[in-house]
Amino acid sequence: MADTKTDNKTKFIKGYTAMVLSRTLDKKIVNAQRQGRVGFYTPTMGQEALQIGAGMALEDRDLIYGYYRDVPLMISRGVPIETILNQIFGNSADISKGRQMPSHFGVKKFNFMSVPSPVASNMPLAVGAAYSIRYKKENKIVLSTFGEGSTSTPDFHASMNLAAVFNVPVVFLCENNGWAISMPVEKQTKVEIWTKAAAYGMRGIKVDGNNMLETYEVVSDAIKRARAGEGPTLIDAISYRMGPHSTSDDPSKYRSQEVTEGSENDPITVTEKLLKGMNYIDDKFIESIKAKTQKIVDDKFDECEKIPPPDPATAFQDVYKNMTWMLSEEVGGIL
Amino acid sequence: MADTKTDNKTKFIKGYTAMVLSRTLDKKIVNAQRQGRVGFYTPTMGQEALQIGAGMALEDRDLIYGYYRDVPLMISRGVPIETILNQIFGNSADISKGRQMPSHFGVKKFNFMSVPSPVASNMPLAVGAAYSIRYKKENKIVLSTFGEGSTSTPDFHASMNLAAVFNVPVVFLCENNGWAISMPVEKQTKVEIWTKAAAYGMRGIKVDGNNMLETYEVVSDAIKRARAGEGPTLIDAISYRMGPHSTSDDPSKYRSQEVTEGSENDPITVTEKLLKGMNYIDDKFIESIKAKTQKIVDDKFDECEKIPPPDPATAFQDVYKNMTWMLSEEVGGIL
Amino acid sequence: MTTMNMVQAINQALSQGMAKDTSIIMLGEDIGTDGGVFRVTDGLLSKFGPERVIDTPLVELGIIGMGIGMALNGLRPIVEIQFQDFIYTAMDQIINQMAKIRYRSGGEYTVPMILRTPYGGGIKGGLYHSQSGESYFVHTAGLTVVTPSNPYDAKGLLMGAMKTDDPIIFLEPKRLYRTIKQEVPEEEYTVPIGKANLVHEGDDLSIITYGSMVPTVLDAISKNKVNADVLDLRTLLPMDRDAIFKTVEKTGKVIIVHEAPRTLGVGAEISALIAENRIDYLQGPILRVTGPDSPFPYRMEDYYIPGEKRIMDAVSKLIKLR
Amino acid sequence: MTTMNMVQAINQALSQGMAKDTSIIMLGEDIGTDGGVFRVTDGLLSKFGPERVIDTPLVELGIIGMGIGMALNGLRPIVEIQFQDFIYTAMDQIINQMAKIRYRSGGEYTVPMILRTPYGGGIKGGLYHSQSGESYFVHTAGLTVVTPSNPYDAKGLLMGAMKTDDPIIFLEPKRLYRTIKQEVPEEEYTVPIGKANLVHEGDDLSIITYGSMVPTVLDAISKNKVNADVLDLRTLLPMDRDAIFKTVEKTGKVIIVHEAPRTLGVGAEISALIAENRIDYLQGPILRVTGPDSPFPYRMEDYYIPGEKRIMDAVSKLIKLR
Ligand SMILES: Cc1ncc(C[n+]2csc(CCOP(=O)(O)OP(=O)(O)O)c2C)c(N)n1
Ligand SMILES: Cc1ncc(C[n+]2csc(CCOP(=O)(O)OP(=O)(O)O)c2C)c(N)n1
Ligand SMILES: [Mg+2]
Ligand SMILES: [Mg+2]
Repeated sequence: MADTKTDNKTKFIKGYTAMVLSRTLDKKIVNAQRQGRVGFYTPTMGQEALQIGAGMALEDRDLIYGYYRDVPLMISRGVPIETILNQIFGNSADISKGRQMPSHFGVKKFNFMSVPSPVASNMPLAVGAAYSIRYKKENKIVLSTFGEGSTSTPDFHASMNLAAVFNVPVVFLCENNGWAISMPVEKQTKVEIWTKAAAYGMRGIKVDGNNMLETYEVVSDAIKRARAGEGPTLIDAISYRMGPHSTSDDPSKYRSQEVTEGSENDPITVTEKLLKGMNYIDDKFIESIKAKTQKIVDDKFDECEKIPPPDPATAFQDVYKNMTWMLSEEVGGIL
Repeated sequence: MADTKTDNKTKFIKGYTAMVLSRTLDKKIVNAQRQGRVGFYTPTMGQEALQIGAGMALEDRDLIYGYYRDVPLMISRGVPIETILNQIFGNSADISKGRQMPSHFGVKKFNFMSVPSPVASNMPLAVGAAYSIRYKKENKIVLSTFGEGSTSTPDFHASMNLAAVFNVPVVFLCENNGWAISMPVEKQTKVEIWTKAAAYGMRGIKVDGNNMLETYEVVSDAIKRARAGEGPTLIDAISYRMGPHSTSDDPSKYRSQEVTEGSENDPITVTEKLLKGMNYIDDKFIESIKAKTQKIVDDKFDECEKIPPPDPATAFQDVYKNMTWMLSEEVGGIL
Repeated sequence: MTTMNMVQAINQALSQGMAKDTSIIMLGEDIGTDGGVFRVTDGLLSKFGPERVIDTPLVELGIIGMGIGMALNGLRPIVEIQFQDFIYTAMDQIINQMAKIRYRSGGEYTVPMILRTPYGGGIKGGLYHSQSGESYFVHTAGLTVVTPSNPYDAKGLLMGAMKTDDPIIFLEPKRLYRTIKQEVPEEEYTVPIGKANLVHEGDDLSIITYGSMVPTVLDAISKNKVNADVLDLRTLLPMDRDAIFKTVEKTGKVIIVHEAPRTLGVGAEISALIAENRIDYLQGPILRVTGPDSPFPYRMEDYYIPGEKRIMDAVSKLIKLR
Repeated sequence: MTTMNMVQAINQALSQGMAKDTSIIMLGEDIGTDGGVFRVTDGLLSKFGPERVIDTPLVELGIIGMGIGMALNGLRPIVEIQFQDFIYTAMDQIINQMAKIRYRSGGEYTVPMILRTPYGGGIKGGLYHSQSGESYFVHTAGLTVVTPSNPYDAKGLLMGAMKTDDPIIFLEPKRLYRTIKQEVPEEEYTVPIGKANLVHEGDDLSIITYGSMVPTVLDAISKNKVNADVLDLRTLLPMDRDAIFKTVEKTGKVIIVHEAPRTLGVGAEISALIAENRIDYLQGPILRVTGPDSPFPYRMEDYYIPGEKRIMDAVSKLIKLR
């Protein structure tokens, strides 16, 4: 018991630290974008607790099929912030070689599948990966994330039904931040997202996504079931998109801000209160971790910003294993 | 009361007569296909009660967005069997000018929208038509039909959610015949079809699709609600595909026949028993109507078979309102 | 006359069209309250109300399918797809439904609708916010494919499209949304669909292009004093064959410029039409200056989109001949 | 050597491939118990079991998406789409996922998978069971597009595809499934992807074709004693440019034959490649004999599919020159 308690303490403090890092990085990137130092970004502010809660429940070997708003999840998995920043800059150190728009990450080493823009289109892939896990008798599960707006898509429907029919080890985590750009969830669909699971004979469950601990519990349970061959779960993690949809978006056109930084529904506030209540952290710790983190983020940002762009020639590689004659010829005319 | 009873008697006998006509025509076409006189067909045997029950609940002005297995529905609507047969032959009297494969009907005069092959693809159109009905303040509803296998498609999901969100006057009739070619419904999805409605905040209801009267009641109720602005309903009408999927299919490869003609689950047997029980019909009537119908079908079939094919030039019209120069040129080289 | 950019011109066309014809109705993601992610539909919701300017759930095939159903029942829907890159989720509705209903119903049912969508690179959108997928539509009989290269054409072509009885794919070169300002008449007018526009005249060679590449081509030839015909196709399906042949007959030297990948890009069809019908007039190879056969990169987008250097390389090659 | 039709040859390739490589796994509608609607997968379920021969629910985008996910995690899935006409429901998965994952992940993730599907007319299938949609794929960088014209090639190309590390669209000309029987080796062999096949030699002109049209072209020229090179492309993306140029250099007269609609059909790209690179060798126009720019009709399919008359009209036109 004592051990579990110590374990939990370490784990939750680590989670909180990851939240602070996520938030600090998020604000840094958003500010840098306003200064023209970054091209584009989809802020994650407000979704830290649910992503990190979920991340804590995963094993390193598990596969993630995420979406464009998953920086905290990556951080909780241990992806270095340089990796994230290099993608944001699309510089020559970027794993995806400067090809993808910022926020479209992919880090195979951390089993974080490359993110596409068409929403929910990673979901059917997650189901296939989960099928192959079982086929190959690997002890892994797949976590697939997406927004609540994405539940309206073809890919959501296909994936839910296929995952249920084939009973594969996948956990669907709906990051329900209440908005799909300007569309509130109430206009997206008439029901609560978690209730949609029943239409596929799948377990569906709602969780307070502002509560890292609760999310951790619920995701852990779903993962345990998936690992035991008991099939997929849809988790509806309720949170709020505190930022704009993206740095190109102006939310004042369509909503009034309901959760602001530091307010009682800010997941960071919630977590601080929880962990303070458990006597895991105190104000001094909070202050020092925030200051330390800010310094790290500032430094890393400057470092990564200085990395030169990729060699233009690399922009046209990896279309196939071997470059086609057409592309060689075309690239010859370009470079 | 007496009036309703007489009304019902007339209506139900008409329904039964339509069932006999459907069945007779169905068998005629299937046999003719075996003799090489027809190119292709999707038999409707087993789905007469539910289609005709639904057809009886509609007003002529209502719109139907159906699928390729809806001959009984067309018959119940009063579409002449010549119209059906001419489509089957793709002859010069065919409304769709010999362009569509048999079973892909379309008769604007009877508000029966032209049927595409990609399953469920008519459903989003039905939702749009229903929206436009409300927008134009027309007193109509839309009936959209599809098989239970089609509930796995993107189009089903899109249509269910949009219809619910916009609360439009559409009734979705799932003709649940238990099979999607070789795929039994149990392997198509883990739940009963009608329960899927809840995932969209829509009313869902199951009905014995072998019972014309019950189907009539249930569809009538759904239509009444739709007409009153109370929104869409998903009806799961349970029946059995007594024939092969199509004349190209050999069901013995994947199933044993569970309902045969004249057996107690044959909807015609069911209806005869019901109407006999109500003293609406008797054996003599049954015998005579069957004989009469056979004669009509045989005659009409021979008549329509004799109608010459369309003028080849017509095969390339109606791509646009005005033929493009490319097509004129191409057709010039063909004819 | 007012000076307008393309966003304003399209907005005005929509506004005037809807004011006049109540059968015109709009659907799309974020087109209402938000006014569209590119602000093209700004203000329309308040003018025409939520029954006519419909914010939809996130499902392209559903909203295109709904549009088709509306068109079948007497309306003239205009559907906005947020980025052309996302349209593939609705491809079956476009190819198998929208494009084929008139035909398959023997002409009984028709689909007068417009599908508007921004396309092309130049906004640092990477793989999924930069595609030029016009070929997928141009290969699809039953569709009409239109793309303006300036505000005047944008308004005029769109007003023309609103009066057309067949489905139209209206491709908006997003890079030009705000870069060109032009005098645009306040009153209604139409630019005919199916007719190309000779935007520059010259004798030495012909450059055939459209949409986003037109200003690039015009800049390149004016900067380098190239004496060229520049043909802006405006409609990609059906193409204005006569205008193409006329300039080929005149100059005998052809360069085709587009941003989409080369293999089976629209340039392939232009080239094939010429090689099939006007080969005797040619004084050199038909050159294509296009996007490469690869996805669209984020950081290196200026290498992807054809620019002055590549256009001038092709010009030099042809000028040198004879 | 055994005499086989194309269905048997493909079945044998699948069976041999799966026996050797347990990472090969199949998914599709009705491919298991039923053995596929064209019986191509007959017997594979009983040989390899339901874990490897998977009967799926009715959702093309889902099964293609699942295939991609399997490929990402080390398998080599083969997905069957019942008719090519229905593939558009999965177009986003094909264009935006399957074709772009290697690229967008910087080469970290790859998608070794095969998407098999029957295409083309000739079975009285009307609008939705007859389409030749190869252009949609050939325009999509990242895909490899293959189509055999005979049982020998079908087996060899498929065995080659099973060893390829990028996604392959394997188009099976359904009209030829059972019409041609041929000696096919029992043992494994591969036909190289990316290489065309000169199936007939002659000096007067070149006919470039592929898939379903190859036998029609061969019949027409043999019946009419035409002294032509006939090039069977076999791979449509990337095309065998060298083979195309070689025959053009030899004869100077080119006819392209395919069943897909003309506008932006594969013929457009062939023609454009020639007009761009070998125009000096041409002794006449590059002619295209193709399906018309319309949907595919049921009753009149023989008018749609190019036949002897139209091929010979083009031949006569070119032969007359000089
Ligand atoms: C298929 C598709 N259609 C449209 C878009 C444009 N788009 C990007 S994000 C977004 C809203 C997504 O909302 P949600 O799924 O709730 O995720 P969130 O952004 O709120 O995290 C839209 C419409 C897209 N990326 N993909
Ligand atoms: C999108 C699509 N995929 C595949 C097919 C091939 N196909 C035709 S009917 C059918 C089964 C449909 O089953 P269901 O919806 O239950 O209708 P039923 O035929 O049983 O009446 C399939 C797979 C198709 N027509 N459309
Ligand atoms: Mg959201
Ligand atoms: Mg069924």
